[in-house]
Amino acid sequence: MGYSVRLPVFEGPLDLLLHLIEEQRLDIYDIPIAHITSQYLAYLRAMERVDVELASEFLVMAATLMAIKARMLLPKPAEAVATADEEDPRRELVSRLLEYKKFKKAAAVLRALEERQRGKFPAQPRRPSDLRPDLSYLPADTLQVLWTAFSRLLKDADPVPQQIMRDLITVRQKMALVLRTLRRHPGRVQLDGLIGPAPSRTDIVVTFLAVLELARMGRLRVIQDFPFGPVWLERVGEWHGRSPAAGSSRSPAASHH
Amino acid sequence: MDDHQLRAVLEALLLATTEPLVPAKAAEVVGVSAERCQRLLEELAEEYRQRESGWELQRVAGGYRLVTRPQFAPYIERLYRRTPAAPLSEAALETLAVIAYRQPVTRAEIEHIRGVNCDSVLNTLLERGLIEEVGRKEAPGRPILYGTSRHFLEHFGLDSPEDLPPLPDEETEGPPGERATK
Amino acid sequence: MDDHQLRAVLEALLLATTEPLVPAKAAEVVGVSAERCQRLLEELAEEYRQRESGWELQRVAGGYRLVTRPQFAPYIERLYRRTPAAPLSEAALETLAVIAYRQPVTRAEIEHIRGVNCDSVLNTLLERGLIEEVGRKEAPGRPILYGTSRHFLEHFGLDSPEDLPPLPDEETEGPPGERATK
Repeated sequence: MGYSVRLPVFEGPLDLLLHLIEEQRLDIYDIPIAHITSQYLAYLRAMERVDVELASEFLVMAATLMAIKARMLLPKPAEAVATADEEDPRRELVSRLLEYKKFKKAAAVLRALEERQRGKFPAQPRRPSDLRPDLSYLPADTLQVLWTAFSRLLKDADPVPQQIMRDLITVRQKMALVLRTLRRHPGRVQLDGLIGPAPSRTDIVVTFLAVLELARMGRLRVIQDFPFGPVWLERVGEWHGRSPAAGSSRSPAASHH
Repeated sequence: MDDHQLRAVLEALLLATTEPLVPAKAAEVVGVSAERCQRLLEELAEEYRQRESGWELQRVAGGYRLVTRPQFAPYIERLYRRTPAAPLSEAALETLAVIAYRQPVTRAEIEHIRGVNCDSVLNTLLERGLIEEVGRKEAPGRPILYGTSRHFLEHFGLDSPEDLPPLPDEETEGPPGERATK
Repeated sequence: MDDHQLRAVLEALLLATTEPLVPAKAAEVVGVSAERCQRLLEELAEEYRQRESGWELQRVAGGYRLVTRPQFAPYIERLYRRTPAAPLSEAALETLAVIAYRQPVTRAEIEHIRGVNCDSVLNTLLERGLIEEVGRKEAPGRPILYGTSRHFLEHFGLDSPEDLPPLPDEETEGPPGERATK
């Protein structure tokens, strides 16, 4: 087999074996084990040559294949002949391959469902502007409770290394930067995008505070479409190139138009 | 409140929320029966279909959600420079498939089927909210059991886990020795 | 593209954003004239009025925006406020405390402090809008960083997380064994 330039990537040893079997139209119920083993090893060697780090599972499977091959070559001891039929050394491997194949097909089904869904953009929620989530279920003394809970925790925990750093960039400077970024990008900007490629803890905090402040001032909206989803920022007020002239800048977001 | 008004209220609720609107929840908010809400939502879905709107009312995760019709995605992407969420990786899809069809399932069981370590892919799926811990298995070490989440249904546009197509070829596969032909 | 189709495209564009849709921009994306877009948007506005929908097309600052009709705001408000009345569990409070004082913080760091898995508790806090994702940590796996939400701060009249009351004896804390009392 000529695995020359482009090596396909496999999810694991089962994926690779399935590929070899299907590519050569082998019978999965009667795998020519010596043949498949040498193909499998050839692939591993090829991967090694291009310096791909293989997961250890690939090597474990290589050992398994060689063990099965050895067992199939062994002359059967006389007393085992009678039961030979029910103990095919390939049996377990085959059932694992069949099981895996089923889920591979199921994954393709999911892929198709996902693809269909990706073209459907959900409605962006329009909340009445004065709406806040109901936090009334928090007891009034929650701050006190938080404080107590945390100090109790600290007693049992290893101290967490705390870094205290001087601000390199102030919240106010960061606010200006955030506004500039939002002006340059129509629509939404992902929060992650505002934080540099290798942010310090301080940078993240400053960005966060800047965004909080801007949101409080009504200059941007913070949006999360679903729990754990990305956090988006959306400009409020000045838009479409119009300058953020005093007074007019906030009105489009408010619902009292 | 007559049907005409209730229909308008439901439309307002649909437009105002990102979560799929569950008929029972809408009913509670408005003070009418869940059955009536459900019926009117179905009527709305039909109306949007008939009218060939830019949107459709999708039934998903036990509720209803307004979504743009897929054929208009290119315009939305172009105007808002919005890209649909990145598709999941093959590893993530395989793992999700195992969880979806075998839930509740432990990490060891998933790894046995996939034949590779699934630690990091499970973390990714948890972080994206596609799966969740649903309990512990009564077995040595009490390993965590995983299942798909409500967000999983939303991501794939399914109303409930039962809507997944049946696992392919489940019934035709048999152990090697028991098959007569290939 | 006929008027019927163009109208559907405009609806899809309106649904997918809360920003006003400017006819000239829509026209550019679709490849038709701005006047035609403008005319069809006006027709849509009229249609929603006639039909007494839950929404209306609002003309605002040179564009058109789909908004819920004002008389339905109380229902929307009730939908959002329909939060579970159950008070937060001890586990949730502990987790919230860790996040409040250590933000931004990853799940692993929270779990290190609390000594237990925090997955479902984090979900609860996210769902209730008390915490949110605030970024990603530059570490293997780029884990999510959590912080308290704006609403959390507003509820307590705090300007920023720094305004939280200082922790007791923060500097005197040492590893467990070194403390005389609990």
